[in-house]
Amino acid sequence: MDLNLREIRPYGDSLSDGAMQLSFTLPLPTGPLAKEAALRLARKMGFAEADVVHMADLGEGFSFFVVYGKTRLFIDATDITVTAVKTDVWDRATCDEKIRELFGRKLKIVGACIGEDAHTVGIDAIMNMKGYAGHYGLERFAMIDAFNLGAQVEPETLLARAREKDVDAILVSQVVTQRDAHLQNLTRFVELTEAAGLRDRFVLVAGGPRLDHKLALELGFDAGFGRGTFAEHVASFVIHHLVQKRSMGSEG
Amino acid sequence: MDLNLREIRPYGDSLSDGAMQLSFTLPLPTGPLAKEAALRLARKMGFAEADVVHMADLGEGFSFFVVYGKTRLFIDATDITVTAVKTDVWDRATCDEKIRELFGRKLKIVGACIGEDAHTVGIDAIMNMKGYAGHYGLERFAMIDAFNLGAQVEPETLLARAREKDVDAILVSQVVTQRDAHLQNLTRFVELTEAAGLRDRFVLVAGGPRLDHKLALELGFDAGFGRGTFAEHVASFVIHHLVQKRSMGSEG
Amino acid sequence: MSLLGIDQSQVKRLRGTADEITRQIAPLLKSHTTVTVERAVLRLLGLDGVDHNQVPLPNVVVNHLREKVRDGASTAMLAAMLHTRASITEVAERVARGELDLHRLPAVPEDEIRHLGLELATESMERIQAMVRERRSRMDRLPVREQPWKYVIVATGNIYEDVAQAKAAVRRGADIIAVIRTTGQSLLDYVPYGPTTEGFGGTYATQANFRIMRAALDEVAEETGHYVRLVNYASGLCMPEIVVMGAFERLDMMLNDSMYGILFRDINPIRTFVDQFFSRMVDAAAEIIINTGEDNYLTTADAVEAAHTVLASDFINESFGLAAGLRPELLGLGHAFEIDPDLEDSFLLELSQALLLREVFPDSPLKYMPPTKHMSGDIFKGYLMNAMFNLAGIWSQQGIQLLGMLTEAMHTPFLQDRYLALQNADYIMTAARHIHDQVTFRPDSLVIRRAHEVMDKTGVLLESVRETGLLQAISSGWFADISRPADQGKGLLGVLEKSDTYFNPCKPVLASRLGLEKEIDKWI
Amino acid sequence: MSLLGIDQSQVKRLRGTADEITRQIAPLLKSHTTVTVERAVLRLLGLDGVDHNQVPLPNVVVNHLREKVRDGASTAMLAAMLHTRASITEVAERVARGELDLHRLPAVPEDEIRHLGLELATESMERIQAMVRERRSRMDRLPVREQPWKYVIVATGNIYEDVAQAKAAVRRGADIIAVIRTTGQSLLDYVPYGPTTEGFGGTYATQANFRIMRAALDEVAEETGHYVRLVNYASGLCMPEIVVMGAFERLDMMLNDSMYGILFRDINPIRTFVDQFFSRMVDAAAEIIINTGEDNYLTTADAVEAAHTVLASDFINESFGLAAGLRPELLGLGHAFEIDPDLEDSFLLELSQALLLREVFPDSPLKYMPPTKHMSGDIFKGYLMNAMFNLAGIWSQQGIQLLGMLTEAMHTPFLQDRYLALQNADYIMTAARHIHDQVTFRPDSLVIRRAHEVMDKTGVLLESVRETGLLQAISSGWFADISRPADQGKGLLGVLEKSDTYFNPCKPVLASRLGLEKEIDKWI
Ligand code: B12
Ligand code: B12
Ligand SMILES: Cc1ncc(COP(=O)(O)O)c(C=O)c1O
Ligand SMILES: Cc1ncc(COP(=O)(O)O)c(C=O)c1O
Repeated sequence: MDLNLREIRPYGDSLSDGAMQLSFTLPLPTGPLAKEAALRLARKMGFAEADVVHMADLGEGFSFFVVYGKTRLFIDATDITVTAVKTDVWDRATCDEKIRELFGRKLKIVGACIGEDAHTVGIDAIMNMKGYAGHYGLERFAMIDAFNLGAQVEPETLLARAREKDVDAILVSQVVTQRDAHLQNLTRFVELTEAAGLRDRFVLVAGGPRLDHKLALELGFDAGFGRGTFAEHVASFVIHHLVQKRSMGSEG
Repeated sequence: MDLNLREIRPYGDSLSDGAMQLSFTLPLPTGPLAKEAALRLARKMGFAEADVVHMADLGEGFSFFVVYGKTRLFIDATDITVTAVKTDVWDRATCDEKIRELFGRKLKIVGACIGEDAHTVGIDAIMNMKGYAGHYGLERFAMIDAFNLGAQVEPETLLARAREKDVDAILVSQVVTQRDAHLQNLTRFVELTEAAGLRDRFVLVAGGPRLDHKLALELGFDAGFGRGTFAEHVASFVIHHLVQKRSMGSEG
Repeated sequence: MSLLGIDQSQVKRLRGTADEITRQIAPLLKSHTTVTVERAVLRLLGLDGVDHNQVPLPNVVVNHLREKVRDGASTAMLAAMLHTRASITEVAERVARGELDLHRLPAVPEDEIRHLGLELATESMERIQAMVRERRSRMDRLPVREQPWKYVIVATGNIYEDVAQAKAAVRRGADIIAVIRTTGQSLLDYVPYGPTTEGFGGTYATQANFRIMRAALDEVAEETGHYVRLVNYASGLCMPEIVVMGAFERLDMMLNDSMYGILFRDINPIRTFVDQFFSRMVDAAAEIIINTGEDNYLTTADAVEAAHTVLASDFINESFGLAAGLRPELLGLGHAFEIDPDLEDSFLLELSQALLLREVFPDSPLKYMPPTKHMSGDIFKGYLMNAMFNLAGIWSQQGIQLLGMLTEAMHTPFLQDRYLALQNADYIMTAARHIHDQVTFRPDSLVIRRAHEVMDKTGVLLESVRETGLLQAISSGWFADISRPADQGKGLLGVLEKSDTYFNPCKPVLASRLGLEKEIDKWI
Repeated sequence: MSLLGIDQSQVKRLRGTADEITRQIAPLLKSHTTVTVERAVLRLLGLDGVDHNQVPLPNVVVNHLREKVRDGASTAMLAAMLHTRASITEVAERVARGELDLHRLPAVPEDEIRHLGLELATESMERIQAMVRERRSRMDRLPVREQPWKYVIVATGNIYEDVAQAKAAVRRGADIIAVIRTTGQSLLDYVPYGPTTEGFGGTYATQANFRIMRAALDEVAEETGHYVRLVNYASGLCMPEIVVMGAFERLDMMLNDSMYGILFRDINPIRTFVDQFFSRMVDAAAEIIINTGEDNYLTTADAVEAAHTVLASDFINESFGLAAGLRPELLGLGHAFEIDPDLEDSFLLELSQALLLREVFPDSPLKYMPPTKHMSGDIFKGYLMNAMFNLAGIWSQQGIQLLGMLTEAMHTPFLQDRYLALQNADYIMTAARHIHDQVTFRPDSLVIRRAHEVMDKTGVLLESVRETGLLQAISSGWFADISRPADQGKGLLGVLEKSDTYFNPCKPVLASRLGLEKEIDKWI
């Protein structure tokens, strides 16, 4: 198989066959018209061949479809530059050592789930002693003072506590994403920080299952972390970023 | 909810939200690049938002993706004219009655699974006494003589038997579709019939799970039937078609 | 027939311990009321509507009364009604407009106040009773299906989209529709008003929304031939008020837990205990099945390690519920299928747990929650986990089966997700319909050993809670790995000590309807 | 321990009846040979390659010999070798080029022919034995996983794509890889030659393709630490030749059935019976596990009504197999999960059937086929059906679990389908790993009643077959609802009566390797 990275298509059972599976609902009553509509939609999406393999009546004039198709579309993989947190990840011991060496003091980090969001399992996984999936949280790091404010914290409260404790970094968790609640909350937090003239004082880190680094940067954070993040990812990033800030500061 | 038939989009949990589920494999090793490639592909397909909710390593440099997205694309449902067999479907008793009335003799129908295809359950369902899902097959019709030749019949043999028996209609079943085997076999059968100058002598009906009326017409058959077909659908079509042919003949 | 061989005297002992635990809380209940209990009383007496700022009138009144609420919010209102000869709503509207100050009312004879109070409370009971009769007659005509009842949620945020989704689900076999509340409603100290179309991860619980959905479900029930149960949440800072709304609108079930608000919404413990008790008396009168929230424990704690905390909490919820007049048939005690699916024999452990709950609470329609925590973006695997959950459900003869959605890790259900969930349950529950009658377990099997282990641990935990006291146990994080001190938490300001002249006209009326006359004074 | 309480004396009785049935066929086997058996003998003696028209040399020789094949195809070839002092392949090439006419050979002493024949046959056994040793030593080093072994298919039509797909599957946990053959290969009366890239719904079975896949699997096995078994089809018109190829290339399993070709490929019954017997002797020598094809019955007949035909056929396949020297451990007897999923208690019926097969054939690694007939375009439902199949598999401790693909109704598996299938099996089989040890069935349960019913019906059917004769039973459509008369069917022309001087040098050599010296003359 000669893979042409400039022309990457989905793979079913032979290279570049373009095979994909779709499922979706149309607001049309089950029947030949709905089926044809499903096919046309698939064609519009770029499928050369498409086959409605299943149609079911969902009631109330809705129909469900399973479609298999072969797309003509492809992407150029040589053209992709990945936006991801690029710093090395150190283990807990190394993080502690680096902090001692580079800062000579403990780092302070505050975190919370803001807005109406009460999903704390994620932020707890990063911050609490117990950690997650066998990886201890920030509270367990000898050179980090971690303050987890928990659920449903108002952005104002989080910022106030950050100033009070004079922290180095603020961690914000957002899990509920319906109607873009997370985007609104995160944006509001950055705006609040900027309005208070404090944006440069803190490393701002966002996290949650629907977040990634790219999105977080767009929203004005310094980094973003999604599923599968552990405390050491966050700690490593914060150390790197503080060092970078310092060196930029001394240059400037 | 005001449904605009000119702008039909998939429905997740609110009208026109465009929500769809996809799954596919890319020939790229699991990692951020593959994930970004999956997202770009989704965007190219017309998704305004797309989220890789699952990525798994399939081994050998392949990655599997589950993506949820919201498409911008829509179709105009007012624009669709459905190609389907449009004749009434009569039950067995009515079919027999009609044949008696309209032709005054038994109709003769031969059927087979052609080429290397040995999937006879479908053609048996249509032709054999026992039928399918509680619907008796053509053999059970008082006014039909049905000859089921079974599996792996050469197109030549099927045509020869049709001539021999002087049938009214020929039924061809095709189930194996890999590498378009069904298209090749069906096309070959029509060409053979045409080459022998016999195309007008028989009603030609194709069937199989991946066939529909539209495709069958394109291939040169008079009708095509897919999943969920019963003997009475086929019998009704044949009667209608023969009547129509006769009236056209008498006009011409 | 007992599959697990659980010792009935052990069950009885645990039940007794739970009763002692809840009885320890009674003095607190007796001496306290809360702003929402008082607002609920006003609602029962007929108050509804909002002021020009969209503040609900019950809130207007209670806010206005301030310290005087300690006497019972209805006391001043009844006095004003007698004085002004206006309806309760008219009185409240005048208060809202600043035309009437309830602190400056002329004296009204106490027995007149009590008399009017009891009269209105009795009318209110009639209103609720009419709904009970209505439900019964509809159920006679449109029989519900056999258990497990298939329970699905709608949560678009828009009540009208919810209606379309709910009706579609019913047509595909759903027995129960729950309208999930918008994120954060539980922390609102008022109940929003009118039909709503803007929620996050759920739809506002308002009386109008209840009514709209009730009508839609009644309509589709006529077509499908089965009564459809409607569910909402009587939980959070307005728990008792929402129960009253639900009772008036013929809701059939309500999420209602004696500890959920404490643990998961950081609501003050005393507030929650007081609220739940009164709520449950109304639930009982309205024959609303409550659904408790033990499943939530396992979203933070580990389902293998913490299994016994679920059972212990069920005993406590049961004890509080029975005390408040809920018959066992109205106790939808919660539990969940939340063990790590990659654990060896995880299904056997889940099955053991489900059978155990069934055996310990034989007369209650348990509420069985699907996998949530271990659901991921891998919808295919998730669909299988839901299948095994459905198998455990039919095998252990659960009452209320909350169907899992294959997209649990991503979004509240799409229309098709709900369809797929119903299809999953239908297939599994048909294919294994009579499995319960087929199978016995070997005495040394994991299923049996595990059940006994969980029972034993539950006993130990309940004993310790009795020793320590429930408030202290909660404060020490014994449930769901979460610690909540009794003197903290949201809604604390709304917890009030009753005055010596405190009066709640609904209490005696409810107590008599529920046959609790002899017991009630031990509790509230 | 018996879960179903099947009476062992009944099992023994049925086995006896099956032996009587197969014994009735022996005279036919003894008096007939077939073109493919003769070609297989030539291959065993070392013949391989194709002529300038891509016709395999074994076919060239046998076609050339015409009537003379009745003496055994090797007789003339051995004579020619002795005469020309050329290798068997050189002789065949000369025949192909028209340079040599085997009908015009000078007389060669019969004992020299026999001697050379036995010598070459013994060499051939050595070659096969070397492969057996190779397999054993690899398995010692790379232990296979515990049962059920996860068996997946590849079927792209292109051996190189197949290799990529197979390796990916092994990395995700597959224990067995089957390369499905192209549609229609079973009706080719020759075996294609060389690596191939163009098949429909499968890939040509050629010796080169076997070798390519074997090497790929050996490679990936080193990386994953588990020996990977390779499967192909020894079925259709070239059954014995393909077994020989498989034996030479260290295939580990082959689809091989005593009746499948008759019923599903309309191959002449006598041809199939003759072919299967010789094939199985080679299988036995090569320690290749055979997989029989009873699952196919249920793709045409109804799985509830025809369950006993599956079991009856398994007894017949077993009897033929044991007679040909296959030890029980090499008998992968087939059965399937094919009951209509919408039938009430379908899973219990399936479980009953699976447990029954397990109990009747305790020493054989049963081959358990997933749902196929009732799979539809609804991939979600299909995925669940596969889950219940996997549950039945682990519950009844199946040996060889053919994983179902959620796209069964559409296409041969995509890469991701196979991954999902493996994930399905892994989840279910881990989650219910020890379910077999946990559970017993109530004596009056459907599971037990059904198993006994199927046993009884099997007994009645076998008795009737013995009365009627197997050929007549097949002709009457007793198996799979399909009728096949003994004097019809494909490949009939290739069935030949042996001459009085018929000689097959492989027969005595195989018989002695298999310890069948005493029995063999009763059979062939
Ligand atoms: C557990 C849970 C709950 C628990 C929460 C308990 C608690 N104390 O957190 C309970 C039962 C209380 C709950 C309630 C609700 N839930 Co909830 N819940 C879940 C569930 C099942 C699991 C979430 C979880 O704990 N994941 C495990 C953790 C470890 O993963 P994580 O959060 O992604 O965190 C990791 C990374 O994202 C990252 N990370 C996360 N935060 C941060 C922050 C930083 C700074 C960094 C660096 C990294 C980081 O690191 C973590 C470790 O790797 C999900 C469904 C699911 N399976 O995902 C629904 C889910 C999140 N809930 C949902 C909803 C809607 C609700 C409710 C709003 C429903 C309602 N209307 O009542 C309520 C209300 C809660 C509220 N006010 O917010 C929806 C959200 C839909 C959406 N996309 O908007 C989901 C997806 C379920 C669904 N399909 O509807 N829920
Ligand atoms: C049963 C079956 C078999 C049986 C066939 C037994 C028999 N006598 O037919 C056996 C086990 C022998 C078999 C073998 C093979 N099979 Co097969 N088989 C199936 C299976 C499981 C069911 C098909 C079926 O019977 N459906 C039920 C009937 C009633 O439905 P139907 O055929 O669609 O017919 C209805 C309509 O389509 C219509 N219809 C059909 N024909 C006609 C004709 C006319 C004129 C009309 C009007 C209507 C009509 O009416 C019917 C009733 O409503 C499918 C998978 C699946 N679940 O669909 C695979 C499947 C069809 N098989 C497949 C393959 C590849 C094979 C093999 C080639 C594999 C191999 N390489 O060995 C072999 C070889 C067979 C050959 N030479 O053709 C593939 C085809 C892939 C593709 N799209 O090309 C499938 C999809 C499985 C898969 N995922 O790989 N198979
Ligand atoms: C008892 C109870 N109340 C309420 C909720 C819902 O959460 P919220 O408090 O955000 O409405 C749940 C969720 O499972 C619950 O179990
Ligand atoms: C014994 C046996 N042979 C062969 C096949 C495959 O079919 P074909 O004969 O087309 O190769 C099967 C399919 O299941 C089978 O069971």
